Amino acid sequence: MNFWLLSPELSLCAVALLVVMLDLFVKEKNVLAFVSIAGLIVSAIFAIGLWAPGQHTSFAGMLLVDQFSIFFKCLILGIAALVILASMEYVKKFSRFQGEYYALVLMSAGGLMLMASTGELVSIYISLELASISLYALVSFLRDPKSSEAGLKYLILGAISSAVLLMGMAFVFGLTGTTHLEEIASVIASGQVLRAPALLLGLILLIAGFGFKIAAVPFQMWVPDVYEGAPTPITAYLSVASKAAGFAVILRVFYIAFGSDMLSGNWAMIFAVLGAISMTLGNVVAISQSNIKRMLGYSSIAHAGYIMVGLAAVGFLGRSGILFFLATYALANIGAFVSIITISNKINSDEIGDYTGMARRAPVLSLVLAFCLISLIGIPPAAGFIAKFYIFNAAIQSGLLWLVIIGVLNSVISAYYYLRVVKVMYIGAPASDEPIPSSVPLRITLALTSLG
Amino acid sequence: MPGVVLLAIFLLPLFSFLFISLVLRPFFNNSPKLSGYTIIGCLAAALGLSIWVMMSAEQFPIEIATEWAVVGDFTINLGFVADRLTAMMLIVVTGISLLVQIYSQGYMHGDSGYHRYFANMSLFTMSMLGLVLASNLMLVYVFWEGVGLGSYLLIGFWFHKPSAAAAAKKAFIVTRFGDFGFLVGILILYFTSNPHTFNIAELNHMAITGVIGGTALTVGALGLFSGAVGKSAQFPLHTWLPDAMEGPTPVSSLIHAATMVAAGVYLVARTLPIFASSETAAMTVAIIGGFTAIFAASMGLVMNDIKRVLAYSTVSQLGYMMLGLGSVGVAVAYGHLTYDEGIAFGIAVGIFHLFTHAFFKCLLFLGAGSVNHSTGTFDMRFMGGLRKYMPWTFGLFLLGSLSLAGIWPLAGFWSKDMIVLSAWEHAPQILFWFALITVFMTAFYMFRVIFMTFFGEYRGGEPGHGHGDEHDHGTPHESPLVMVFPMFMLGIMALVSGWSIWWGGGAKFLGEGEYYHLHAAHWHGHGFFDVFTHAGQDPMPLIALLVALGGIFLAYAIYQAKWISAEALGRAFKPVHTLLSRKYYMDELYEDIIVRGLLQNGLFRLVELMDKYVVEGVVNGVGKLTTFSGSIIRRAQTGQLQLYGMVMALGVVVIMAVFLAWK
Amino acid sequence: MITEIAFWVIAVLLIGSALAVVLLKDIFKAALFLILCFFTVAALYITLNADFLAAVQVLVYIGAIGILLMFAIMLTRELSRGSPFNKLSLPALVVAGLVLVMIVVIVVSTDWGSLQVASQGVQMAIDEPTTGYIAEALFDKNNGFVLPFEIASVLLLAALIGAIVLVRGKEKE
Amino acid sequence: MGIESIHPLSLILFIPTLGAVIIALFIRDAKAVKLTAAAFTLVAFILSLIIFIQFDRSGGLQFVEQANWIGSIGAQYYLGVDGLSLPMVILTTFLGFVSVFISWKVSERTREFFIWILLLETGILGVFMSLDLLLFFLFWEVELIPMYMLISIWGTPPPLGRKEYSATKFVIYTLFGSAFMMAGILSLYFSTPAPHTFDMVAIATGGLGWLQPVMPLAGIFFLIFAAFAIKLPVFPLHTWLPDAHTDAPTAVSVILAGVLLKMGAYGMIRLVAGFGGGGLVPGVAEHYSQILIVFAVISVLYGAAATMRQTDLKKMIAYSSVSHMGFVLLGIFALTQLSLAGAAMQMFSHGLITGLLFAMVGLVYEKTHERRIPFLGGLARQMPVITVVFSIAGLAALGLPTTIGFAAEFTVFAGSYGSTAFPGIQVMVVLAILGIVVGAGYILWMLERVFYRDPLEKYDGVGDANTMEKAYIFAFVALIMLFGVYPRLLLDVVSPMFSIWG
Amino acid sequence: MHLGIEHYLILSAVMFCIGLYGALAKRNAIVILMCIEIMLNAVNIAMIAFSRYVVPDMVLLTGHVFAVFVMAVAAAEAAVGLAIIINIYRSRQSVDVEQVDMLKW
Repeated sequence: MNFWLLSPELSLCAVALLVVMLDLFVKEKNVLAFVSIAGLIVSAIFAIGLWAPGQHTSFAGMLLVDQFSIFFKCLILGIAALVILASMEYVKKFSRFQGEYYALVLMSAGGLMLMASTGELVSIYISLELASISLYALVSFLRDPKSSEAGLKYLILGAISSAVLLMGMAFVFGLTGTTHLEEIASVIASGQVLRAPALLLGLILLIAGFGFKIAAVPFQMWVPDVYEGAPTPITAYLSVASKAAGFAVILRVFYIAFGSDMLSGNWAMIFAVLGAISMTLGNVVAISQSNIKRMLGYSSIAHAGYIMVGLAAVGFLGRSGILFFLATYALANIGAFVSIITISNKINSDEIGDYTGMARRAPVLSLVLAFCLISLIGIPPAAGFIAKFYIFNAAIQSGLLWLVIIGVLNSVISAYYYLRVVKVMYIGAPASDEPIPSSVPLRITLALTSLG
Repeated sequence: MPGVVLLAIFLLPLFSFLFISLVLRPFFNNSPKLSGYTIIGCLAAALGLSIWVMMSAEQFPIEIATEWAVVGDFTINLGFVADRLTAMMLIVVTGISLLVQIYSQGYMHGDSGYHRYFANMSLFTMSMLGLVLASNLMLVYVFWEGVGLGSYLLIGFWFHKPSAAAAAKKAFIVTRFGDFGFLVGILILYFTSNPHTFNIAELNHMAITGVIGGTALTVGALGLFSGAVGKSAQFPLHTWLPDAMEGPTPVSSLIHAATMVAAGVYLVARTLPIFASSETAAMTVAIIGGFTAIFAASMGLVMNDIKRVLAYSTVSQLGYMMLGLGSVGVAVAYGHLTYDEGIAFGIAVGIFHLFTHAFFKCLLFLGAGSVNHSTGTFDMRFMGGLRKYMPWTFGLFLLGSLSLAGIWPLAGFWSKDMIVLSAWEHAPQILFWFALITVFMTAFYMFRVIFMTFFGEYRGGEPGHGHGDEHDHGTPHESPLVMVFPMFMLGIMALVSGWSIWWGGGAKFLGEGEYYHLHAAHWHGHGFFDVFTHAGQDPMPLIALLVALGGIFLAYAIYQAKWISAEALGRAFKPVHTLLSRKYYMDELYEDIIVRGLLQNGLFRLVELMDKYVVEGVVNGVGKLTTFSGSIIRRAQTGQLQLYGMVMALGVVVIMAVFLAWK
Repeated sequence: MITEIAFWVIAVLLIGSALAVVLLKDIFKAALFLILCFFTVAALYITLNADFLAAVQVLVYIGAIGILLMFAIMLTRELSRGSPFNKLSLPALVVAGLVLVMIVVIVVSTDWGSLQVASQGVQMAIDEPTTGYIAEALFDKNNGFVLPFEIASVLLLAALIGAIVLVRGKEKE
Repeated sequence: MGIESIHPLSLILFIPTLGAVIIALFIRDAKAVKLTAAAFTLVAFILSLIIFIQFDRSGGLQFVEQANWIGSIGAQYYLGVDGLSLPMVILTTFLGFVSVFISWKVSERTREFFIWILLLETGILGVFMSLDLLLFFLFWEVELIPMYMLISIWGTPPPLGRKEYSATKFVIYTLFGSAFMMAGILSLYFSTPAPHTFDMVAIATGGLGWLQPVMPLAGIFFLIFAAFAIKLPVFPLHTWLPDAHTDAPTAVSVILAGVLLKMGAYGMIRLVAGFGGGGLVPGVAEHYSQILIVFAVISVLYGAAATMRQTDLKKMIAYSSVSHMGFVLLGIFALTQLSLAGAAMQMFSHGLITGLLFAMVGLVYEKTHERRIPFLGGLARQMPVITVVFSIAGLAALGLPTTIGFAAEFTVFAGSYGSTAFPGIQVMVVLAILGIVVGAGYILWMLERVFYRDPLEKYDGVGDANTMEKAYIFAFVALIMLFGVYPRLLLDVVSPMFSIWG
Repeated sequence: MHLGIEHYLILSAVMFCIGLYGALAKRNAIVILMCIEIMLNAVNIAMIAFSRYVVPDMVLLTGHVFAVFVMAVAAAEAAVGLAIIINIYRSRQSVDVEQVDMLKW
């Protein structure tokens, strides 16, 4: 067993513990954040250190270290770092438990990273739960009614969905006698199982379970409520990291275990249809939202839909398209959330209407937010454009013209509500002239996200 | 004569235009006289050059050309050509324009838009010269629009008067209807010619040799004619011309009597071989011309505005010219005449009248302007007795009227009778009778004008009358020399221009063929009495003369001798009188019913509504639908977490079911 | 034969107790039936030659989760309000029924007999005690579940931290 | 060929962006901002003029720059100009330069305004220069955000306008079109033989035999066409245009009418005629020219009819654009060398003329604060220079000879009339020509109501154009007349492109 | 009648659905958690049954291991879940999920 391959996650957990410990001794709580970030950086260094072509496995083939997983690790680490940076102001809301907050973020990041780099169902389940349980706690971390409600909803629905997921895993395991993805693939390839209806059931249950993570219709209902109620940095975290890891798992499971041509047509079609519905529903409902976090919740449903287009386009292009899309989506969404965090902190409101004239009170923040939203629409020069292009490119290659057309039309719809925010910020008169300062960590975050 | 002379004739007024608008207007705004001198100088030079061109007749045709646009094998050559027709038109245009500019020095004295006036005049003259010089249809079209622009600007010269602004607009739009056909005609002719060309001479040649023919030629020719109808104010596009009298009087005399309105006639004459190759086209020209002649004259009978009488008279006379051209065209089409003789004859007939008409009609307008200058009104009911106050004007106006009425030996007699004759010989009978009746009417309304204006007692003008050019007027007085002099010159031309026929100048110059002896020479080129001596052989001139005298007599009877009461007559024929003075309700038909009713409040409004409610409605509807469905769907998000769970579970079942069904 | 009888008995008990959990109005009784349900499951494991699992089931579910639930019930003083159904109970029944039908149909229509495979996982003969094998399966160098085990430890830690943070009173400013 | 070595196209393309960046980072003072913007746009304009002069009139792509961009999918940074795009580039840089002066009086959030204007210029230039489909598409969309901002912030506020609505509508409409275009471009991409390419030149020269269509070519054609049809705009996809035009600030209206609409026409010509050979999607236009020309004629007449009913000056000119762009569509799908050249001419011509018209409306509005025709009148006395120039622009718009309007329209008509695209096209052309008659109607009506008749007292002393304004409006007039009197200046550049079309 | 995997699977399915029904239909959050535990137990039954039957005449221990992990996770989930519920209870004096609908639309 090569523990070296696990070094990023191990170091992360160690830092998590360290942060909890430090919390007891350190007065200046910002130190905790910096330690956490340092831990993330270290972890990232480890991860990058593992970068090599080919695939390395450890723990009896359960841990897969390849460029795919390292990509996700770095992505998730980056997101976590940005979230922590963005939280530094925000955590002042709860003077106690800051250490736990950071630790939970770190541990969930560890879980998400593991999701992206395991090749075995049990590990996938456990790491998924690691991430989820940390997130349940984080979502209800504010302990005000809204936050608790969000936590409860997230937890109960999450638990139900993981039961469903488990049922699916059980069926897959029962049909193939193994939980290793590669082996599942080879059993399936050998024939017999392929025609078993139970395999189909297993597949659909898996889709349902993972669909919950990525917020695909019809497993998306929790999203707006939880996004609205959760502490904003955690919403940001949920909307990108959790989703990214979800897609990483789906890519792994479906490409490796169920990648055979006989099967991929089936699940690709399911993903295509669900994707189409997700983006349409997400975008259409987002139009009528007045709370910006909620709106971004619906938008994240829609984005899950776009990414599922990439899933439906089985193949290399689809895969790389998803990766690229996730990266840009992560940056844009985090950037948007960071701006929202700062602005909302100041004006104590998440209502879009209260953002009027923000461009004058907080020019930089508004610019970043606008830019991120534009990236989410997918208009050049923002990176979101190239990302969408990639995904749709892949879909066209797979002959999914109808899906692409639905997708691009959805971008049109999405422009409507994203631009509404931009409009409010840039056109209206400010409610007060008091400028909204952006702290240094925020500035760093913004600078980073703007690269997207 | 080098070809560059043609260019120079064209460029002189252009220079004048540019110099006035770019140098004088911005920098010498306080010395208005300068612009008058500029244009007079330029036009005098142009007239000189034009005479040189005319002298060089034996070198004709003289051509210069350049490539204007080349796209693949599509080439538009821009070129000028000088032939006899052109040469004659050049003289008319430069000569009359020069005289009118001199007149304008007096007439426009003190007007605040002095520079603008002469700049526009230069622009117009330039375009008109370009029009007559152009060797191909494209270029004709270019200047065709150019003179239209000049006309537009000058009719609307007093743009602050709503009536003038409206008249300018009307003139442009109505003629543009004709131009639409013109443009289509050009395209048809271009694409039926082989090889494709815009060159008029080549097109004519192709028409004669039958390269172009059939329906295409007919439609093409009718297209050209529609341009001519618009520009020459023929029925049914004549309505703009009377309104165009809102412009300053010199403008009316130059543009709307002598030159621009004649452009349509000129165009038909230029392309006569094309018309002559199609029976339908030629007949259409003849019929429209003949009908317009009588139609317009009838309205002239009842107008009280002196300029409007003249305007209808102009329309009527232009109809004459068309009739002349058309009837000869018919003759050729039926084979009564060969192309060569027919075309030469036709051009001679039509253009000769154009030539003479230009002078005397211009004279009449200037006379009217002069009257206005002193009385401040154009309404004849407020004039009277001016003979005493304005002897020169009276004399010259009488001269012009006699000429127009076609009284021997004035110019109108010669040229008009050629048309009547050719209508008699070649056109359907009815057109001849139209022509003849028109002669009567013409004489009548002109002398109605004479009697109402110059005889009887002065009725005091009318201060504050809407039409008045802005001048002081107390008691009527003779106009200054600068105005009388051009009238005098024109009077001379009105007297003598017809005589050119004696020495074989005018008409022969145009006709240039041996055919001449067959049809006209036996009675032209002789003395006064010859007309009577040859009457038995060819009674037409005599008949026409008698008819004209009849018209004069009737006018005398009613308006001077008052043997017949005008009022009683008006009452007796009230419906007719109303119909005529309302101009057959054509304006109402066009403006109220067609433009406002059918188009603006009908079709266009329909389009607007459709745009607003259907097209836009669909667009907004889609948007609204999206938003609305969003607000509906969000209601599903009730906040009940168990509902969410149920949707998830149900989702699994539905996916499974749909999937199985799909498989 | 004994296994069969045991199965049927257990099945009836299991379904009965599970239904009792759902249907009973008294929350405390429901909790007790839940514990009965856990016990029955443990018994079922034994019929499936999973003795170790049965033990763990008793320990974890009854010892930990059951007690936890009881505490929670006490803490929230919800006894009086009992365990009512919500407005969605009927549609929920339909949905659950549909899910059941779906799974049953699929299970029945699958020809399980023909699907048996050879697996590389740790295996044992049917009547052996499982404990040792489970240890092997968990910690085998080549085939074990070490990674999940390690993750699970972090998971428990995270749950611990989370639960502590959440349960502790709101700080008084 | 020294100019080649400095990558002139890239320079032209990014100089405005550079200007925007410099303004954003370093310049605070409003006056300095304007001067900077003017300087940068001027440099771009001069460079493009140099290119125009150096351009080899015999045709072909020139000043090509090619570099790898996104290697994995074969996208390149690939720029070049030919006879079609060069005039558009000139027009864009010219309008960009002029728009700085048109906007000289913008006082609200000046910096941002000029930054957006400059970015907009880059976006539009990019569309005309790109030879790579992906790059093309990228620039196609880049222009959206500046436009959105410009209209929604500096547009006409209520009650006269609905700037936010219009801005959103513009963006949504355009995105709607680009949605289809993206699908079309991707389909086209996968129709090229592997390794697939976005190279427009390669696709256009590859032709029918070379492509391996993943779907019927007509499908690809119309997917891409949809975006262009919206931009052009073609009835019934035009309703964004009146709103956007009406509510945009003057300079933006000028650019919108001047070059933004041309992006649609430009794209169509590329689609049909490519780079002097077959189009990007070859062999389709011929089959559908009939229906498309019917739409062209409807656009012409419908636009003209709708124009007749407008009472807002800007809206009126906006609707007239629908009508005039119909001629472009007619020229394109008549599919002859002449008609295509005419369409290209008409693009240029409409850009200048309508640009000027909007600039003039802007001036009138700026001076009188009114642009509803019933409330205007008799302005000729108060603002003679504006009247003259407005009239010239109007007359050019109605196709008066010696203006470029005539040269362009005549070329279109002549080219289309001689087309053999389908029997009876002549009837369509004749109907389209009817459009210029109606055109005379609304232009003259508008001139009469706004400038003629009795002067109104309330506008006494509003003042005429000042020297700077005169300078740029006369520049417009000069160009309109120059190309009108001597269209070869333009035609010689444009027409070799279409030499294979008979 | 020979006991086959189907029996266990159907039993598991029945339990799963009872749990699901309870989780969807009860108002008390704690009961919902209890029902979720039933669902997890159902899954575990399926796991063990598969372990027993997937390889003929052998017990495949992977399922057992899986079940162990599921139990661990279930415990953790229950802990966090109850913590959240207690939080809810503190702020609302109720654990009725039907009233937990501040966040909606």
